[in-house]
Amino acid sequence: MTLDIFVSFLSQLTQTLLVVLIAPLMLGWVAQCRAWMQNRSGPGILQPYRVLFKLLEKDAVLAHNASPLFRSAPYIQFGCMVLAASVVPIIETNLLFAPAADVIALVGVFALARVFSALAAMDVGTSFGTLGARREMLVASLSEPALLMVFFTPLLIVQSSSLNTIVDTLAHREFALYPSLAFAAVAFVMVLLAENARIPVDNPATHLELTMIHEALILEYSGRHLALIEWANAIKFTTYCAIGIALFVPWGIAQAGGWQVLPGAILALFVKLGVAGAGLALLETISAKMRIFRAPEFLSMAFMLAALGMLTLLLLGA
Amino acid sequence: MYPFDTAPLDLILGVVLLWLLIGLAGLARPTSLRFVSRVLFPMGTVGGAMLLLVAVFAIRVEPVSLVLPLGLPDLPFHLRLDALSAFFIALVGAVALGVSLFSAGYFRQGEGTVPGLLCLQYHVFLSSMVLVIVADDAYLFMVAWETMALSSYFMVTTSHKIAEIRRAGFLYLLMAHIGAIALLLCFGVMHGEAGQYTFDALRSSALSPFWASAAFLLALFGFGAKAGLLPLHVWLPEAHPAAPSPASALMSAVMLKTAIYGFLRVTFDLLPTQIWWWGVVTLVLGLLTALFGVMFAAVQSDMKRLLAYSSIENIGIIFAGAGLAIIFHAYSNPHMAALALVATLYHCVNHAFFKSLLFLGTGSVLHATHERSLGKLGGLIRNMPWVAGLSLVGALAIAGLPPLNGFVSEWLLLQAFLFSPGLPNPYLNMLVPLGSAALVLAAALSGYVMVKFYGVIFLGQQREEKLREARDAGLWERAGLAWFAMGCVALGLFPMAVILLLDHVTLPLVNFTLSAAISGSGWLLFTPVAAERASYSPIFFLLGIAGTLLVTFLAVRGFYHGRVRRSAAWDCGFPEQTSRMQDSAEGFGQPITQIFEPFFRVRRQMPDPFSRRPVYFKTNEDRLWYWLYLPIARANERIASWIGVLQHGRIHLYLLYSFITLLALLLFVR
Amino acid sequence: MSAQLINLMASLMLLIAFAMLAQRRILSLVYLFAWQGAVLAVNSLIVGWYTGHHELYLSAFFTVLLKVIALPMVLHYLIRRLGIQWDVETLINIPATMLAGIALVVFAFNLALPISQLAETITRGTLGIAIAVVLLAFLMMITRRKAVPQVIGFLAMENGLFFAATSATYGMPMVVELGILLDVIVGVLILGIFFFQVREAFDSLDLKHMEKLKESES
Amino acid sequence: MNEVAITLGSPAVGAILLAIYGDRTQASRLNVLVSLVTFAASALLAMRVISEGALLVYNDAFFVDSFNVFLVTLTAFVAFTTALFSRPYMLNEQGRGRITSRRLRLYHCMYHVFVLTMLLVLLTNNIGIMWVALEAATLATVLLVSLYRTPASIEAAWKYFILCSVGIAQALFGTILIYLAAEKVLGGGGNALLWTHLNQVKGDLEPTVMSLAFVFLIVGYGTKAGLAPLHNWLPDAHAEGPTPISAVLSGLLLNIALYAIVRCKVLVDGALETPFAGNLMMGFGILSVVIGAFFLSRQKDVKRMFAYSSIEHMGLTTFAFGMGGPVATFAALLHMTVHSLTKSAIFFTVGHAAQKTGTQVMDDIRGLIVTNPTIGWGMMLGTLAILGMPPFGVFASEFLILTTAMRQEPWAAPILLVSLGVAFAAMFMRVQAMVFGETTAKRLPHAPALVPVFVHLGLVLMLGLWIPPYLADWYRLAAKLIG
Repeated sequence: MTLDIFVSFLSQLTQTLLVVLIAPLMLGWVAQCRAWMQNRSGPGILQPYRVLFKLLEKDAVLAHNASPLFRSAPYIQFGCMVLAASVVPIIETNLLFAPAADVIALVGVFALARVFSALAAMDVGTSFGTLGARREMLVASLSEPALLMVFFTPLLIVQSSSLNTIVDTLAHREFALYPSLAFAAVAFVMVLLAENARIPVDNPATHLELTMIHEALILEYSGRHLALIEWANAIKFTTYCAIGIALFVPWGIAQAGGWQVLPGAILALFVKLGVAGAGLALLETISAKMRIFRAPEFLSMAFMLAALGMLTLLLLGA
Repeated sequence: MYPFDTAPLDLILGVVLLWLLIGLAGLARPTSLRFVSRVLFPMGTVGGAMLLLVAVFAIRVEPVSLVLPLGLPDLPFHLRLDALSAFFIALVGAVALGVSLFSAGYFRQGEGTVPGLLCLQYHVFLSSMVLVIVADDAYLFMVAWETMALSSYFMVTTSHKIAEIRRAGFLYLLMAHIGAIALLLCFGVMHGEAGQYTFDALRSSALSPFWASAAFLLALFGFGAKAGLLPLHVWLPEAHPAAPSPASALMSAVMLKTAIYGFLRVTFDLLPTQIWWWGVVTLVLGLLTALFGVMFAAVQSDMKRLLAYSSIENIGIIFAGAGLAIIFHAYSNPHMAALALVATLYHCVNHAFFKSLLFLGTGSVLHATHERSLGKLGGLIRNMPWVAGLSLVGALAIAGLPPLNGFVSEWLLLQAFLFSPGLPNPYLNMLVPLGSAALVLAAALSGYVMVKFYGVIFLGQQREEKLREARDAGLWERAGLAWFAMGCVALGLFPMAVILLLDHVTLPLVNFTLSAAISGSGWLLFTPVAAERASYSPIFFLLGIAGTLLVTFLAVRGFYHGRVRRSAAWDCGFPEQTSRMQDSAEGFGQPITQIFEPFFRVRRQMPDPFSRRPVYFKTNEDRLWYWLYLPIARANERIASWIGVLQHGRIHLYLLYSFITLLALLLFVR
Repeated sequence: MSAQLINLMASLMLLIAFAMLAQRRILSLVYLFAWQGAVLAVNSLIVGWYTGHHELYLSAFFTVLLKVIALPMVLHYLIRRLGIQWDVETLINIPATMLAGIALVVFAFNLALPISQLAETITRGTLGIAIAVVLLAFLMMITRRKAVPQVIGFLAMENGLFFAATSATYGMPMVVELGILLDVIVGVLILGIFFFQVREAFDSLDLKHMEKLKESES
Repeated sequence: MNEVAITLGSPAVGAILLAIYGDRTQASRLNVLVSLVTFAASALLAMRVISEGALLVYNDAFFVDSFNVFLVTLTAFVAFTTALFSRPYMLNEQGRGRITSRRLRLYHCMYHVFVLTMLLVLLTNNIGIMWVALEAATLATVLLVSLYRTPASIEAAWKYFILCSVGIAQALFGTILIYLAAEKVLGGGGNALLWTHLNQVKGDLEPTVMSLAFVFLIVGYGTKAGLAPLHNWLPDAHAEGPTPISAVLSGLLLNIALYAIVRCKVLVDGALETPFAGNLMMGFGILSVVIGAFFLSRQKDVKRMFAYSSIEHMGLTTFAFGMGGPVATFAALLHMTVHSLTKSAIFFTVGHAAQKTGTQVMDDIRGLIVTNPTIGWGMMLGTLAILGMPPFGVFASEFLILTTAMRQEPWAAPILLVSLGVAFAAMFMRVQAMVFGETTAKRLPHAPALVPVFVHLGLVLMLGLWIPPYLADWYRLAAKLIG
């Protein structure tokens, strides 16, 4: 009893730390792939780490009228993201924290982080901060339903909303073709792009304020606060990828504890993440950012696909 | 079990009596503010606490009933306290406790009605709501129901010198009365043998499906009109903001819930059967209401109107849950019916808490700034830390964010939605999950709304000079706010306790309890169905976030530093920053208007590009008002003018009328 | 013999009623009204004589006193005081009114048939005529434009009712008769006062001035 | 039996006294005193009837049973409170020079004649005398309606006089027919018109005659009760007469006329054993409710509006009586009571409001609650009560009527409810505008007597929450009597 709690705690710890640590790497990898595809010699995979450390060194500069909410927001975001990372089964499904939140609660975590970032952006009361908050909330309020619809499809297949059960069942059943899951997967990618401020919804590398969504939110941040936010976003991105993996290509995720399976699982994880990152890079290279009011259409498309997936499931039972 | 030696119903009646006496005492010295607010309202608080205590214990005991020597000679007042009513009584008590505390510090001299009279109206309002819930015959129910409407009407029209408020009050009472008429018809349809109108007689009355459906639809109309269900909602955003904030809080938090209570009572208790399409109608209406409410909330620029529309949204969610419960019950799936019902009731409590919290918060802001328009507020977190901090809890909770209470009920409701594919009806299997998407959309948009609400009022730069003098709320007001904030947190962190209470409610209605599934997996883990099916542990959740937060904080401080420099806001290096550069309320709502344009009736006035002082205004009106209400009014006028022709002023014609009547009747007799 | 006499009286009543309906001049209306009263009185005398209901003599006496002498005099006086003896224009032209009147008579007779079969008075045949007189008076009130003819119509209706009472039941109990008479007297007195009020308010007795209080626009 | 004598005698004496001294300054006090005596006597009478049951006095000339005695008490009570109210009101009117002292004398005298005739209608046992007294009631009030001598008031009085007299003439014919039917059973002479005797033999009365008779009677007395489409005199008379008269016309006279109809209905039902009379009354009732409700939304004159509301409520009561059965009849009696209490209270407040602002046009009356809270609250609460808002008594009766209608006449219930909704919207919109808002009104020389208003409203409130047992038994007895 105590032993397997201890084991699950350990694996929980390893997974969480793993995700937290490799998150910047993932970003770096995507950036690097993009650079290669655009025939540039990129900054190197480790660039995000350098940025983080530099930012942590620097002093934090706060506006005069910044309230405590402004200062605490980065920590809260970071905390939310770590929790999210520790709930999703990435290398194995026997996690201590997993029962704390099922997919719906997972969406709740992301929403919590987002609301705090938006409030913090409004706190200083600058024109771009409020603009960013507004756009962020708009995109989010449209992508959340799509995300849940995406979740519903596997959820209905498995008749459970807890990620562990979903992965367990999906990963360890005989291989079957689920057209509904295909729909859901496409929708999920679209949501992922929108939620993580990637092209075509947002451009993380932009310097034109009027097109900013996510960047505008964190304009006023600097130093360690900024570092935490960037890191949190990296974790968020990685977690999203991990969710996608867990839902749509779960094979390789270890079922129950035991050290012997972990290395294989980690290896599988790295491979999958690598492929996913490359794929995203490709996607971002060949597509251009769209106007802010195209975003709703984009997301409603995602929503439609997800709903379609669910209906096909109910219709075909597959 | 039940700790008191007096029967619960007697204690509740005692509280009602106490409240009525307090109200009358207010008339003793109507103009003395000190007496009313320092003596009477605190006493009312005691009543609320008593009510809460008694009801919480009474949920577990067997139903008790009582007959008062009042009322009609053949139909004396019947009272009955079962789990359902006890639950709603507890709700009334909890809210009354907080609001009375707040009111003790709230009212000011020379604002509309004299304090004593206000005190009377307030306490009559409270007692009538309690009576509505414990009523056990149609007559007492109607009497209490209309008294409730009446007393709240007088509170709405407190500052009656403003034309809009008069209009709002009239619209409110009219809709309330029409709804009451529908309810009267509903009870009439359900009449028991020999015209008995006690609820027992109504229960035992055998109704054909047609008449049962008629009764149900009438009930939906009547209670929907009170709850603000589409398309009977028009009065709500007018009336709720007009009342003083404690009254608004009571109306939004409790009065709407009495409508829910009545709806559940009639549907699940009084009507012999449930038919599945009733549930569909309720579900669809509820979801439409939720989306409508949240959309309109997003584009409001008056803080109390915004909250009123958000009430409409929450009512929609509640009705959706009720509809789901009906569907499951009709298809005899008791487990899911219980789940949906629990979600519905849970959301009732949650909404009561965070909506009172926010309404009272706006009340404090109103008194501190004398300003209701969001466009003139801002940055109050610096002057009013208490109100801002406590309101933040409410805002997060109403946005449905974990680990607060709003999330719990929405989570439960989604769980219920996700079970619908088990239904025997293929169409429902397909459509209900889509309904869940609508629910999620509403929830997400409510997040949008709350960011707007909180950010524009409390954050950013202060949009007006006078806001610098704003003072924080007094002790009484803080106490009231704190009560509700604590409630939001507690209800979010310990759902199991509430669910175990709710079991006593669901058992008689849909004869199933969730406790088995819950107690299966400890008190830490919240698993309404089964551990592997779905689980959510707010405690873990909080621990996870808080723990990481602490660790990160210490780590950052430890490995690096906590140095902070203050300077002007950067804002991409814009030279001057004025408070008018922030988003106004309209600006924040603009994307919603743009995306959901067809739902609004938008009137814009764009400024002339060369004008010295440009004026811009935009109103988003309710299309239903123009599609539904005005035509009815016009039809009424037309009929009246037709009939008016009869009375032509010529005595010959009048004689002719009598003559013709006489001849016609004589012919008829022959 | 008696039956013929009574029927004669009845037909006289009907004739006078039609004459009133057709009459244009106020003064002659008054005279006709007096004649009607006289016929009424004679009728009750005859009935009283043949059936031995002697209280009918009394009622006949009162009828003569009131409806043949008092009321016509009062009306005459009023008309002269108010200077309105000239002709009365009707709302509907006379022939149309007559046609309507005839239709009414037919209707009244049909109505009276079942009742008169029940009544075992010798006068039962005349009940239809009584109803006809009432309805004709009603019609007259509807068609007249001035105040005084309307009042005369009302009194004619009263006559019809008396006639009905005598013909159907040999008259009402004495108390009631007296009460009715009292009412008639008071009513006429009030009307007398009233004419002057109307006169000073509208300086005319034309009812078209009295159409202000109404619900319809314009 | 001497209670009967005093009840009828005191107004008679009062009329004579006031006909002589009616123009003295103390006359209004005498007026109140006499009404008080009448009320006291009627109360004693009521007690005796409760204790001893129905009584028949002066060789059957007068008959008091539980049906009419409660109306007698009600009438005397409202007459008394109206006298209380009319004292300052009339003095104010005199002060404003709208009436001379001679007309004040006329008013005082006629007021008591009116009360006398109404009591006579109620107490007499002879339906012929009932007719006479009802006609006399009309005659007594005609000159009161035209008291102000304005063209409008004279027009109103003229219409009132002609329409009611013509109408009631039909009722006389109906009475004759009843006599015709009765004398075949009871033989000729006075006894054939005594209600008690008729009631014993009603089974043997000739059906065809009785049904014809009832047609004439309902057209006749219905005109007086203000049933549509015979109601046209009513709004004019109410609007143009002095307010105390409007109060008693609306609160009492209509009840009395309805009483006459119901008395006859009992006989006709006995004779026919078909619901003919009931159906007829239900028809008139529904029509009145609908027409009254829709007229309400066209009103500009406050008293006119409340007159139409009286039509509506009379219609409701008639409908209830028409449905018959113990519950409906009970409800109808209750409705009579609460309506006359509430409506007279409303007219009291309306009268003072109109005096303050010097107009009856509703658009010019504003913010009563600001200048004179008692008047404002009185009018507001009274209106809410008359609109059937709980916890006032009107709701109690309407609840019973509507639920019974739902059971017995389902087709009628929606019509009634829609009309009630329309009436609510129309009336409340206007009254709210009058009570709330800003205003510039002056004080009155003579302080208004608003005690009656709140006494009435208090009673109505009590009846909504608790009907005293003896009152309930009383109503039950009456309901059984009417069947």
